[in-house]
Amino acid sequence: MARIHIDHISRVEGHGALTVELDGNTVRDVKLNLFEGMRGFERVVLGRPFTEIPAIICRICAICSAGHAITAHMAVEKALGIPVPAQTELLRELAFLGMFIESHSLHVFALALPDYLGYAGIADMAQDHKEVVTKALQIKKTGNAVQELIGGRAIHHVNTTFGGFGKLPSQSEVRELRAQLANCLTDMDGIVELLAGLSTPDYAGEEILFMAIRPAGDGYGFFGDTIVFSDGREAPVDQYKTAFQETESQYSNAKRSTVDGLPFMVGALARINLFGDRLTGKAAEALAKLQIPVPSKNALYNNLAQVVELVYALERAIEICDQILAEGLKAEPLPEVIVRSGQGTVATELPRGTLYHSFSFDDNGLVTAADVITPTALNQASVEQEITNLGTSYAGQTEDELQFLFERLVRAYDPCISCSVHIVQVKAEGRHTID
Amino acid sequence: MNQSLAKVQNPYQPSRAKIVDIRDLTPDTRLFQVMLIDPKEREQFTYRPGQFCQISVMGTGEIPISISSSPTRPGLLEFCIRKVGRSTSSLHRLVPTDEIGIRGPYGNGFPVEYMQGKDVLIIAGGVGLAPVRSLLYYILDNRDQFNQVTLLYGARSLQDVLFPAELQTLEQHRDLNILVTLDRGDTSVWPYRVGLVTELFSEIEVAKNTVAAVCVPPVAYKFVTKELLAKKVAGEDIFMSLERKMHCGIGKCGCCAVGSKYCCQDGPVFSYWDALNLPDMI
Amino acid sequence: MKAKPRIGIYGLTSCAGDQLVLVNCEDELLTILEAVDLRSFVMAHSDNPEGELDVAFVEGAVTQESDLETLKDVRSRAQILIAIGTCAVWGGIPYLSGMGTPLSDHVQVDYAIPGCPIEKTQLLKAIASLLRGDLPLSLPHPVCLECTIRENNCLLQAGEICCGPLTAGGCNARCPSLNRACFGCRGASHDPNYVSARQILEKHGFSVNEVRQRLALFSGKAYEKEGTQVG
Amino acid sequence: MRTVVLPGSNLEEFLARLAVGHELIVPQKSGASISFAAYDPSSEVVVEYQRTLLPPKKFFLPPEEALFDFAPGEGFRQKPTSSERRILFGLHPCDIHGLRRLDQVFLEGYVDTYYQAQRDRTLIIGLSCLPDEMCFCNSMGTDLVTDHFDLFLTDLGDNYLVEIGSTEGNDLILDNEDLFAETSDILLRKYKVFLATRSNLFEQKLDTSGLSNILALEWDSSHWEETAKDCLACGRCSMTCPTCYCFTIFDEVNLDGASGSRCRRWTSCLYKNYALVAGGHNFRPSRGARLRQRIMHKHKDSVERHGISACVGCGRCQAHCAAGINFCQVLTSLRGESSESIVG
Ligand SMILES: Cc1cc2nc3c(=O)[nH]c(=O)nc-3n(C[C@H](O)[C@H](O)[C@H](O)COP(=O)(O)OP(=O)(O)OC[C@H]3O[C@@H](n4cnc5c(N)ncnc54)[C@H](O)[C@@H]3O)c2cc1C
Ligand code: SF4
Ligand code: SF4
Ligand code: SF4
Repeated sequence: MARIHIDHISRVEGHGALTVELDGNTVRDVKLNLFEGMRGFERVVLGRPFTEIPAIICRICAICSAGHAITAHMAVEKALGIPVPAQTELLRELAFLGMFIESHSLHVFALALPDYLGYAGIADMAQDHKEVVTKALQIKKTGNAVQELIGGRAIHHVNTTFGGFGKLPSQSEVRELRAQLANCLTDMDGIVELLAGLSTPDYAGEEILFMAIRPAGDGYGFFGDTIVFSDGREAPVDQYKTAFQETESQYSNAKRSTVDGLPFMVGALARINLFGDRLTGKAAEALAKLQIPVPSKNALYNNLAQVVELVYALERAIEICDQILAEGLKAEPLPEVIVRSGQGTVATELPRGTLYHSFSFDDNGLVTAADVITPTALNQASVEQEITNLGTSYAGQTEDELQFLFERLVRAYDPCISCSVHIVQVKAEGRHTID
Repeated sequence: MNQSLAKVQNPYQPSRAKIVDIRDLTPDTRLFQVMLIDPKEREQFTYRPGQFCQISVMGTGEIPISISSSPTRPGLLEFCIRKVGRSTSSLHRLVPTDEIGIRGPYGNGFPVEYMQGKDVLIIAGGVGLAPVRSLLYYILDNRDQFNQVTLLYGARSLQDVLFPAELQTLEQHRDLNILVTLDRGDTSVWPYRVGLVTELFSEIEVAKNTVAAVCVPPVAYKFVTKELLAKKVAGEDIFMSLERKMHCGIGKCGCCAVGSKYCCQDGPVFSYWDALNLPDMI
Repeated sequence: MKAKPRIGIYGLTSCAGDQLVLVNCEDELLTILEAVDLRSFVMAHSDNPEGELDVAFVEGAVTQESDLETLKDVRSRAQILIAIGTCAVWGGIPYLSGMGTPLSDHVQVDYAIPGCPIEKTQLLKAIASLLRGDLPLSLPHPVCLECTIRENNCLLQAGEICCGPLTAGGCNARCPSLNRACFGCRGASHDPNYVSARQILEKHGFSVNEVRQRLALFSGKAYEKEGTQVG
Repeated sequence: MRTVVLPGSNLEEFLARLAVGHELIVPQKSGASISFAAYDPSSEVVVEYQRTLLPPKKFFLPPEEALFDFAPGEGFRQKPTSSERRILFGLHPCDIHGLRRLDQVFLEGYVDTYYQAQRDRTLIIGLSCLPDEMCFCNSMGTDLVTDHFDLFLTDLGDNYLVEIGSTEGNDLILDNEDLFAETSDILLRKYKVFLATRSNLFEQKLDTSGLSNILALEWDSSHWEETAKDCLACGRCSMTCPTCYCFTIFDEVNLDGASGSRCRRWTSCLYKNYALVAGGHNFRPSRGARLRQRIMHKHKDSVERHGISACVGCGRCQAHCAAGINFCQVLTSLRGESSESIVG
């Protein structure tokens, strides 16, 4: 029996190990161990005022920090009944798009593309593909610029607050940003051509079960109220606890999620599979060019799905800038917050998949219960299943080749391990606040 | 207030200088011989014992360092630098022919004219020997202008003694009385003793007409001046070279202020009388 | 030509934000990668030869045995060890939950770059100094210096829980400049006066508990040391 | 002194004209505070204000500035200073006195060429003001100015009385003659009334007689540590003070590890590392010693060194102290302590 062990998966965020046991041509066992240390967010948030929740929770992860911060704000607003003006929603969406642009370009170009082209990392790749790398870095930088402008900082936003923002961007700043975004969109044309020419290794498998939030309205997007599975199941977001099941893992610091025992995948590929038909403009063109098979049997296509979303995010961000430039921004007073008890659950789509935030507060606005489920945790079972499929297809290969393929597949999921293990799930009793 | 004042030279801009030689003195202290690159600047550069320069390693920063050579021996400037932090470490990484920046000389220096015809008692501790070395050579080169000259010098251990060979030569051939004491270590070697620098006072006679020059670590001034006063040296005849944080060296940045005085301009040499007036001077 | 400095970048338990800040130096990244001999950066690179290091940057708090092993191993191989990010410098949020400790509890830290996350400008200046062979300069001022220079009205004075006076400067007063009170994400300043800050806030009507929770959020360790003597 | 009259309704036009050919700086609203900033036609000039957050020193000694660049083999390169004429409009008497204090530091002895270049290119147009509860310039003798300005405007209701302090100031009047009128007797009388009314409005008072002597005697007072218990060591009092000028110098190096710039940045004697030297010796180890330094420097050391107090009574330090430290009160209680001890 052969055992393949990768003790520290590289080019992913956080610390993960993978162990695959092969018996002849069958994969016996797959264990993805997300061994990032626990930071005990659960102990910190409990008993804390609602005002501090977003700032603490967003520290779960730097890469999807904006997603955590905004989702937490939304969950608190829902719990306390804080009204959110349309302008705030629009700017939040823009900040989300900035996160998508940054995160997807980082993952596609710096972390995954070296796999396609045969390099150890972006540094080596830059030697031979300076132009692509330079353009890619510019796109990534623009994603950060969006977040800087709206969120006040690229990582761990500080400008977002309940119902609004500390300070609104000026028209000239938005104009400047739009110009940058437009350049990036142009650069994406060539990049899509390049990527369309690259082949994705194929492997045998069943159709993958996907989950995503249905975008509000008719278009593509990352906010909504309904959980949708690719086999047709649906559930309202606030019933997420019964929509799928979480179980403790013996070997990993993250929990595994399944629906009726079936693993499911979240993230770009899930969204494209479920709602790709809603894309228009250059994003729709990119989807056609990149020929992502729908329905998908191959999780490696997640990388290309991210490219499509990158084009979408740039296009949509430009659209929002245009709207702001046409209509202007109004300095609105922040809504008054009435402190009270309540419970709020919100799910949003982050670059790596669906994020669930659910918080309960007592009469003083102090946290009594908190639950955070992150995309990478949701994906854990799916990764293991797809590794099994991949390992079975390539069983004859050398150990090195297998190791490379396995690592590549884990990476295609763009796991964010910090997120996955810092699950905040607490019951009120038996915990104490710090003093 | 907008009439144009006469244009003057930028006082923050260093002159370029080349390191000619570097000698290891102790495990953490080196002597740097430095030459100003511009011949005109080299010619015009005059100074007094006890004055200091702002020395730059460009990219690291600028620090005040006493001139350790004597104006009586023009040409090369010598700086004796102990490695204690960022800039001094950076200086210690340099090699001969490397370039540094120099501004100065700054400060008042020791009152050598006032010392003429008197006994001179010099008390130094650790790297405090650097500025008084300048004074020592100045006195040597004008030996007949001064009376009895004594140096009391304290170092941490034998290997921390700066210029041991020089001191020995001076003591034997030049009519100087030199006593060296170590915090710890070997006492069998002449002229070393073990103990604090203040303990050396018991071994010397202090004549009426004595002027003292002191450069010791900050905490030691109180003890040294006490001994001097006990030996009946007048407060205004005790000259101390003090250390303060300095950035500009020219009385602008405010960091070295001691009461109404600036250590960089009105000092670094102050009399004991100044210290009495300005409570946080020593 | 001088040999390129051998650099390693490590993450213990953290959100990876500080490593990401380096990756976010889009304009400088390639220049930096040219100038150094990158020996380890697992987050961004597959082929990591490790070995002796001139400089190691370590992010995150020590929360588990494997973190400690990594840290000790890196320390034994590195000439200079630099803590990056408030978790590494102060323990950050893991410290508050009682699950993590800062690097300096376990090994000698030669220089600390605080921040949650660290500021790009400070990181770049630090790298530039290290390329010269110098330790980076430390910033001795609290957030208030930059806040005042930006001519913001004082939020603490206006009655908000602003941690600016207790917090290490270097962020150019990001939050107060957006009308948002400082959360103290850069950790304690050189000279935090927690006792006075607490009295001021209590005068403004905040509860002892609220004030404590906020002031200790990112640098609980400093708060415990300095801030618990009174009240 | 030659005086003219500027009808209030002409001020806007006067400023608009000054902005042509000059870099014009005026007090404006920025967020919740008032600050000196570049004028543009849409600027809302604030003519009635107590104090800007930062004093005008920021235009002469910027919070942070590069002194020169360096590169291996290339020596030092100083960025050329703009020689464009600049007008600072709306300075109150205390701020003009503040600049005088800075002049003493930066133009006497070694001349600070950076400060000098900014000073040389700048004209000062002063503006009268009314005090609030933090102002005590009349105690410091800085409530009026007779020189160190090019023009000084006193608001007398419908008109400004304009004092002319220099030939260049005079030129500004001549170039815009149509906007000005001759001074009248009525206006002079109004001016006197204004002065009398204004001096009655001061609530904050500081008895400065013998202050530096008293401070010298109170070196060891327990007041210093007592007051410093509240001090947050934030440095805001120094940054906002028109006469605090301390700075540090440091190098900023580029990613080539060799070229870069030498810079300076404001600092404060309230910071712990201010008097810390290599080896760990701190000449002012306690917060009390540092707070004492700030007060001594203003009210005693400066008097000894320059013959004049460095405090111009603008009230910024105490208006902006989040800890509520009122420097006038500290000084008053130090005086009180000394008189009590005689009584007792
Ligand atoms: C008038 C004068 C003469 C001196 N002469 C000598 C000498 O001949 N030989 C010698 O070895 N040392 C001398 N020193 C002390 C020397 O200046 C410090 O050791 C040096 O500044 C430390 O710099 P660093 O960057 O290595 O240390 P760090 O501790 O890294 O200092 C950082 C910065 O702090 C400031 N600083 C720290 N310590 C001092 C200090 N003691 N004085 C002034 N600024 C300081 C400097 O701006 C320096 O750049 C003298 C000091 C003064 C004031
Ligand atoms: S102002 Fe405070 S919370 Fe905001 S970035 Fe700076 S240190 Fe962090
Ligand atoms: S403003 Fe107040 S709290 Fe801040 S340093 Fe000055 S005296 Fe201290
Ligand atoms: S000490 Fe205070 S009142 Fe005096 S000039 Fe400075 S800021 Fe103004």
